[in-house]
Amino acid sequence: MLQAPEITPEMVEQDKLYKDMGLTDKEYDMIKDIMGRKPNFTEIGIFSVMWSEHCSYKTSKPLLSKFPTEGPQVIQGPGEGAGVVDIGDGQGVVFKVESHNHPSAVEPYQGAATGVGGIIRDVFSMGARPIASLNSLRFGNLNTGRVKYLFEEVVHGIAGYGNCVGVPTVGGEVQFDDCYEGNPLVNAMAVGLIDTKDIQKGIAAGLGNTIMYVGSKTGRDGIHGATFASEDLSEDSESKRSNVQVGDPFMEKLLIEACLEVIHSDALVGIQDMGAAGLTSSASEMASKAGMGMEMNLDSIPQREENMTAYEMMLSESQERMLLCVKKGEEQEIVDIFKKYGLEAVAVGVVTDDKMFRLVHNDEVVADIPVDSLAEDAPIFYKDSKVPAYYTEYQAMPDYVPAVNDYAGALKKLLLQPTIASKEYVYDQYDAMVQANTVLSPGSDAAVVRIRDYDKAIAMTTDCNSRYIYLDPEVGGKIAVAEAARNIVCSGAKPLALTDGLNFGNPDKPENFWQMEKSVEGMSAASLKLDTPVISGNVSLYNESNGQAIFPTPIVGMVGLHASLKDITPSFFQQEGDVIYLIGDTKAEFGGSELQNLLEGKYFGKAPAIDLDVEAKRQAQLLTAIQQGHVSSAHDLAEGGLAVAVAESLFTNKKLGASITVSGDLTAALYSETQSRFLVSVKKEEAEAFEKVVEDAVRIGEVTNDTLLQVKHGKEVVIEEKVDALQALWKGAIPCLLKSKA
Amino acid sequence: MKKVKIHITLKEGVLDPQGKAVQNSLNTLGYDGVGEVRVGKYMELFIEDSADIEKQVEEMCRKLLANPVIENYDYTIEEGVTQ
Amino acid sequence: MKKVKIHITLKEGVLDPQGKAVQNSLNTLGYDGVGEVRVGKYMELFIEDSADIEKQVEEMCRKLLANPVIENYDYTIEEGVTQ
Amino acid sequence: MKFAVVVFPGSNCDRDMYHAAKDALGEETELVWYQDANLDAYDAILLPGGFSYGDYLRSGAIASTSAIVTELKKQAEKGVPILGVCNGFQILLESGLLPGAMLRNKNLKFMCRFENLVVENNKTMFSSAYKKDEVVSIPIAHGEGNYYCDPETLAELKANNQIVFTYQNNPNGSVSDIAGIISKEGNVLGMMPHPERAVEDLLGSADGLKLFQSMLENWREHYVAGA
Ligand SMILES: Nc1ncnc2c1ncn2[C@@H]1O[C@H](COP(=O)(O)OP(=O)(O)O)[C@@H](O)[C@H]1O
Ligand SMILES: [Mg+2]
Repeated sequence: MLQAPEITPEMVEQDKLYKDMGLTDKEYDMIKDIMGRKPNFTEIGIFSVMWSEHCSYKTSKPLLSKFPTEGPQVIQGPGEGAGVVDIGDGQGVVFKVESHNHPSAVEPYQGAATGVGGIIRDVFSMGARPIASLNSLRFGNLNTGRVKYLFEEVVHGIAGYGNCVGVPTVGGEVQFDDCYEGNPLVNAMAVGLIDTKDIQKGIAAGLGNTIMYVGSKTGRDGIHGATFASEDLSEDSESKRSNVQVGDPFMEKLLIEACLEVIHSDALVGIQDMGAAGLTSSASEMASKAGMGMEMNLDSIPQREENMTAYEMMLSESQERMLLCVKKGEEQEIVDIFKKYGLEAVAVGVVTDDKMFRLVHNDEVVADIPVDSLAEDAPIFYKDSKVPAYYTEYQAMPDYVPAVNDYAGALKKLLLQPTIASKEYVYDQYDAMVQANTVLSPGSDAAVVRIRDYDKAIAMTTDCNSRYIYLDPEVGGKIAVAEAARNIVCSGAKPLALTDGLNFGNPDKPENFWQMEKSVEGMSAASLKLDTPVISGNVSLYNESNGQAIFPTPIVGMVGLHASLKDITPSFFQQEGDVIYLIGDTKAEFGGSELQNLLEGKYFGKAPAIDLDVEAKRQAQLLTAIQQGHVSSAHDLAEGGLAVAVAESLFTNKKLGASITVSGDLTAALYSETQSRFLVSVKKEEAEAFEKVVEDAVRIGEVTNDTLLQVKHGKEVVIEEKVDALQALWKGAIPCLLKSKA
Repeated sequence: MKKVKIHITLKEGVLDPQGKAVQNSLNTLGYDGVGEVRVGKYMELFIEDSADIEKQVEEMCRKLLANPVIENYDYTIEEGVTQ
Repeated sequence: MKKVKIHITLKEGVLDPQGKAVQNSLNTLGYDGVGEVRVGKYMELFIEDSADIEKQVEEMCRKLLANPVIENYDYTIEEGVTQ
Repeated sequence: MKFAVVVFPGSNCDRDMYHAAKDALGEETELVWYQDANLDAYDAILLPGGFSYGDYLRSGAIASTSAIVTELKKQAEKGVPILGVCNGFQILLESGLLPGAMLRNKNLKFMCRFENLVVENNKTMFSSAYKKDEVVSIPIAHGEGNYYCDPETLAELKANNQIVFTYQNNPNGSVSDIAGIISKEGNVLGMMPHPERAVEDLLGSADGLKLFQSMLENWREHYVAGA
């Protein structure tokens, strides 16, 4: 381990040690200017983590500023631990997404587990009780031992942590494509419920107030983890393996309960979790936000290992730690609350008014940095952007026309595609019901959690079809937001706001930066149109392995509100005799489709088009129809098109069947991925009223009791399959891939 | 037939929440003298003898039994009784 | 300071789902010679020396560390390095 | 009737249990922190699910060494009904209030889903509102719910009719499909499935409510009607 005292500021400069920490020459010079001297080793370490993309958003900030972030429903937009939206009755919902991609690539169980722990801390540090978790995952195809291992262990890690802390994991998504083989994506979303009067801020205000530390002791875990997360994954990151931090969900559970008690104490001024860049980021951000400075005595930091240097302590990413600002003289009150849970709150510093971030270790000042330069004033870089050649080429291609002649066969193969197949293998391992509020658990379009004691509920989903975004980032960005909103609407809720997890490749490559730019533009346009402002998010760049970037994958996490429990609508057919409607017309759109993947093994051409006005209108009308009580079930059309959507609507154990009639080109009718479409079932007696509300609904068939899925083209039966048999394929696909020899 | 005894322990510096919980519990039970506790795994494998048995066991540990990112392993190979 | 090494193993007759899974994986990986596998726990305790240390360790095992319904335990007490 | 829900560090179904007794059943209920351990004032004791002490070492093991277990034993001897669900059941096993032990699920994975249970014995103070052999839908959520006991103990459980619930499709490998067992004296019930998660149709099933109703009815017969 590097020993800070042995390395002089001169050595840092001459040997360009800052480069190993991810800082450029230009950044080093900026730092020297700010300091008015050469920074020492500890100081340069502090800058390196605070100026990493993970903490400073130095390359993504100019893009993020394009997102619409305001609306009457927004109580807290981006900037705090998590955003907050209003759900009435003095209550707010707090949520955010966070990525843990690189740690999960290296140690999948702990990487995923600590990702869940980190995002849950963001939520309860706002003062909210965490009420649900979701996870959005991307892996390579399940045909190598390594990918299977990553997939199994990531899921295991999410379950291991989430189940233990008692937050139900209610939804998510998993997509499998080769581009994620060396660089899987693990994004976790946490949702909390708060009385808005209890909202906390991460500030260190009030001259002379005390800074307290609580939670796990600091070890050498994940040192340089934050900058590590912003580097390419190359072959030699294998040797960095010992960087990975280990989670302790039991400690987290104690912290949740203790912190939710502490927020009611008048002694508390501010509270923040120690996330990426641990003590450094939480402390400097809390001081900077309050317009104050801070002095910390590192000798009092609870330490798990011996002889830790200032550098190690400040950069450690040990998990399950919180930093509090407490009124001077009232520390004991805080100590006593934590004590009940067996936790020790320790005074480690004071709030100063000189706007400096000063650290003392062994009676020596080891760092003395203008605090704003670490947080608010971190530099911003404008990257070059360039249209990639592949995009120009794809746009010029004639429309892709797939050749299908065995329609039932194609449906079966689609149901076996792991991205479409049942994710029961995954969510069966998640406790989706703890807290006893889960109305719709994983397996539905959006998850629904009721708000106890009120006639209302919230809906949650994560979505992102990165294939479309790869083909056309702007259109794909719109679709990602629209799809999330569709899922919320299908469940009967009004979409409120979204959080995003922007996962991209190396932004220094202009083509990658262009993808970022365009997807953000598309997402912004859709969130403006659908009135779902962006209230929080996370950026993860450098998602590449061996020089190859992942598909641009900006994950959308969305939350909606059910005005009444009566509105909660399942995505499965409910009873025999219901009329089946398809909302929206269908064009032959196969670029980026699951059928293209199946037949060609790659994605090319144009992404499906989307008209946001049409999208908004259909969503609003469907929601009205649901709220007026006309709808039995609603499901959006996504990967695999109509055929897959109808099949999925039958995969409960209700012993139902469906008979539908389609027209026009059969391949398009069944498998096209045209956007803004919904599959809805309606009671016969509601049909007329339903049709009056939803303009673009076309009656295509009815729910039967013969447990068959039947598709007719005019009079001709083109598919007739037993639902049981289809369901068995769909359910068995992932377990079967996992069992087969690599 | 050989009996292989394998010990898998956490690498130094790696947090051991389980060990910590056991230590606290023992202290609470009145065993004040108990300091650090580390919890690992112990496995017994019965395996047919072969010339390269040592190489095989080494490989198994690396590939499957231990997680080299956070764990160390060591093993002994003994005469085993047939099961 | 003493270092106590404790082995906790499942009693004979108690099904070991983890051992079974490890055995299957090893066989799938091509290690056909691997027969039965049993997975247990291995703990290291650092404990202050005392006259009745053996009795204490015995007690800890019985009261907390092992569950006599399903597990056996044994231990060795060695000179430990101070942590 | 007055219920206590004992909260251990790491319990996470404590509030669910509280709401089941307080809101769904409608009886007086209190959350009791494990260190404030005097349970004399309660008519029944509920040990909730979760991960006491993170499930470290063995599920329920560390909790079973805490002082409140002595108190539980005292109340059990007095005949006070004690219900342990999931981690609560594991604590009852580890502390010897019920026989047997838990192993990891046969497939080594945590599982969360609704399961069909068969009511094997409806002549207990926890199951009298069910019919014998009634099939009820109650969720499970556990990683170590594979109940084990030696053949002699199993024979004894059977002989004394101590097996109260079994799984219709054994999900975890439990001996004899056991999902819940009762003490010989009939006042301590441990079960892995979560009746407190099945007390409202909105959440998928209300089949668990009858368990709490059984407790209430039996208490009334004993202490109210009899008085
Ligand atoms: N990683 C996961 N964690 C939890 N639930 C998941 C996960 N992946 C998929 N699911 C659940 O499986 C169901 C189907 O997922 P998906 O095919 O992505 O749905 P959709 O296309 O409607 O968004 C959803 O209910 C989703 O929440
Ligand atoms: Mg959907």
